Amino acid sequence: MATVASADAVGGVRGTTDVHLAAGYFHAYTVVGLVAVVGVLFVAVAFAAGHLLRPVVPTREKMLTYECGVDPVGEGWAQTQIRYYVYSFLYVIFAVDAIYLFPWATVFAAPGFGGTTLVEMFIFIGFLAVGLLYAWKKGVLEWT
Amino acid sequence: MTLAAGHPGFMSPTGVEIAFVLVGIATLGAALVTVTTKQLVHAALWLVVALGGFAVEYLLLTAEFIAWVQVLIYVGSVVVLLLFGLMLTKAPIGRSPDADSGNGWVALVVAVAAAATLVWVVVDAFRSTWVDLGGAAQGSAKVTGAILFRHWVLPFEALSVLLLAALVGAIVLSKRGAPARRSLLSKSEALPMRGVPSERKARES
Amino acid sequence: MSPVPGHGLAKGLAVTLRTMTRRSVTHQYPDAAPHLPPRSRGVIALFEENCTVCMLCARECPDWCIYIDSHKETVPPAAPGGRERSRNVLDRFAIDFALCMYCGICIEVCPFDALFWSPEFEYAETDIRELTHERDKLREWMWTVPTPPALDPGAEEPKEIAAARKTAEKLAAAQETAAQQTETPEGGA
Amino acid sequence: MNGTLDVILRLVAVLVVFLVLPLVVGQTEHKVMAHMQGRLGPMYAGGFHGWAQLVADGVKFAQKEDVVPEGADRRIFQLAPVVSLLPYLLVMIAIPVGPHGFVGQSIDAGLFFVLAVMGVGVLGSLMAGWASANKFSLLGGLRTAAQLMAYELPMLLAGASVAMAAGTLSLPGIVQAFHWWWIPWQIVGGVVFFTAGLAELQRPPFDMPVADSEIIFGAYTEYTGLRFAMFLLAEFAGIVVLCALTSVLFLGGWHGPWSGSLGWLWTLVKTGLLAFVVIWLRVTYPRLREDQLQKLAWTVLIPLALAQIALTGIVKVVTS
Repeated sequence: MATVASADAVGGVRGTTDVHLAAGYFHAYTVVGLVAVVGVLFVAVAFAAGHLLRPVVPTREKMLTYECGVDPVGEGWAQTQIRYYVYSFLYVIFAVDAIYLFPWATVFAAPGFGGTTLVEMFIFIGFLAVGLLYAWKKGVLEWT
Repeated sequence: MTLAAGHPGFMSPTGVEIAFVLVGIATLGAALVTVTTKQLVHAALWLVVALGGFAVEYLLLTAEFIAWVQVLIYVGSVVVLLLFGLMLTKAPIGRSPDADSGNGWVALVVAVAAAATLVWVVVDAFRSTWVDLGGAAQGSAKVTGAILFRHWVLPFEALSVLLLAALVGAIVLSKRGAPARRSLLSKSEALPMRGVPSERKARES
Repeated sequence: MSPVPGHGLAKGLAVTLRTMTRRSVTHQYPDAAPHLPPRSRGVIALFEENCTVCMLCARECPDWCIYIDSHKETVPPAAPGGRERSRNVLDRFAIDFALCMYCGICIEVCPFDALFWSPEFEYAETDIRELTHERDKLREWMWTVPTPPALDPGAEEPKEIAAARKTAEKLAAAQETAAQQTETPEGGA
Repeated sequence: MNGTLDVILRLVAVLVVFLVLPLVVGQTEHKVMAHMQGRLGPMYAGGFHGWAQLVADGVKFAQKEDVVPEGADRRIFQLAPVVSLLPYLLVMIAIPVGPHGFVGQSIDAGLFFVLAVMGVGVLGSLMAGWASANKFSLLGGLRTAAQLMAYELPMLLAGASVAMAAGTLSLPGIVQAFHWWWIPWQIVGGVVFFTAGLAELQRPPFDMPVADSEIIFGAYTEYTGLRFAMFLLAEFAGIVVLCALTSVLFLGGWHGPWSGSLGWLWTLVKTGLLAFVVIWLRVTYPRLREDQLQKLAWTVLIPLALAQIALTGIVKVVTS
């Protein structure tokens, strides 16, 4: 089902822009992959060289958790604001929203889309903006 | 993707296909470690590996846009959310023996059943569909956008309503017991870091 | 509140940018000697010839960082047939600058002008024990003590000079009157 | 064979840029910050105005002992700096420097690729914060995560606005489509993008995750030697990437007089100016409070970014 749809959608777009061939696509991402490999190699070489250069003299005091110079109190654990958690919910929801902007951004000004697509996206964003307003009014976005 | 007029053979060992299989095995391994490790945060980090493996698989299927969505949403925010939750609720360093609920076998059965169903559905739906690696890249943002805004506008709009509902739900759930906290906060200046004990006191009073 | 929102932010940026265009005030210390103000407190110097081992400095020191050892000596009588005098002789005078807090009380209380401020400040050591300066080292610092700064014009003259002047004047006046007295009887005769 | 050589050349170039430009920015920060505070900054290393200070620092870092605290989760602790460093290297390949394909590698979904990969770096700070078994590190890690969550979104939205204006996600494509009037048109988006980027890099005034006067050095408290140096390198590489991206997206990248032959210089100059602004802001403003930071993101930057998207969409549809 989706395959048929994609085939003719591509036909619609193909006329307006250049076609990116899969060969070029794979070449591009091979280079990206190679950069990652180079990065890992660089780090590995750096650590190997560091291993030759640096001293290794572990003492108990050195391995102690650092707490401003005094001996650590309690365990390596601190309780903190649960409040942060609301923001992370908000972010996940809005991020899902935001990614739809990108495919839309590439096509909405193309012939055959235009104003209608713009309105569609505005409705979409409008709903989310209502959500943001709701969060604002509920005082989620402020701590004080 | 094109309909398989000339069947490319089930396993023509081109580089992309070999890479696809290898990454798939690695991803499966990472996923298995994710569910079997006894260390909570390690599980979350293995999940990053598994999700990253998925992203690479999408890339190999020329679904460029979906691949980066995978990285942005799953690795960049869902896993961060997970880690965040783990850190807030005391995830110890080392094994947590009480993390096992003892329902391992039931979970295994459910997982296998779900996987079998999914695999069957996908195989059934795309039995004769092949990604054409020789032609145009099919998964770019432009193609995705064209399909989305030409054929799937209504689900797209419905999605916004769903997201709104999720947002409101999250806020309502997280605001439980908030009035007491707010009254305390209005009295004293909010410090950048307030320990939980003071809040607990506020809730009791 | 500022009239324009963001006014304060812009002002802050202007301040830092202006400071950047100005000459910095840093002195390149080890390369360029610092300009020390008069009466800088660097190290404490001992003019041991003046010390009488009265122990006032050691006793007044809040940190107890002055160590003095001495013994008594008998001095033969100045005039034949006179009484023998006993005198304190300094064996050790040390200041532990690891303890010293540079309050300067020792210098203030010394009744015989045996302790002085020197502006010398470069005496850091890698071993803390080296910071205890013994007598000969303290004596060496004496060479770095500057002459005291001139008094302000119109200032009251120092007490000792005033006292010395008064004695000198008195002496002069006495001599004069004595001279007159010797003169007058001659003239009358 | 020619193609292989070309690829190798590009890889080497990216690695060199990745290692040199952050050092230049770091040295500039030393000197600019010093002079803005009426000081001189480093003067000895290398002879002339301490130009080799960061090289000397690097030599020093390499000789330091690599201490892993007793309570730490050893492997994750050691892996964390790498996770936070590599995304920036990966991103650098997609940033166009000059016209006619002067780019590490043109990627069709470049903008989206860059934003997605940059978001991964935060995992490094989270891992470091958790694995150090240190209260302050944990707090720093949590703050890092909260900050990323607050500021990734305005960045995405502002980036989407530029993509709308250009009608493509490819970074070279966006620069190609640039006209001078985009600057006033996209200025709000640009400011939002740059501010959010600063927050994501944990640069002052948004440096609560490493606030040394509150939580020592946040997630990096326990790190020594080479691993600590990697976190620092990640920060400065982040500045380079952010400034280069901002200049490519909002300031026209290589556009300028004689852009045909001097395009790469324009990109560098714009990036350098923005890096100067990053340092300038650091010297000028005090650190925000954690709640002020969240409030700024959600109640100022996101609404502004949404307004920018609406403006871009309307202008684009009207003019096309």
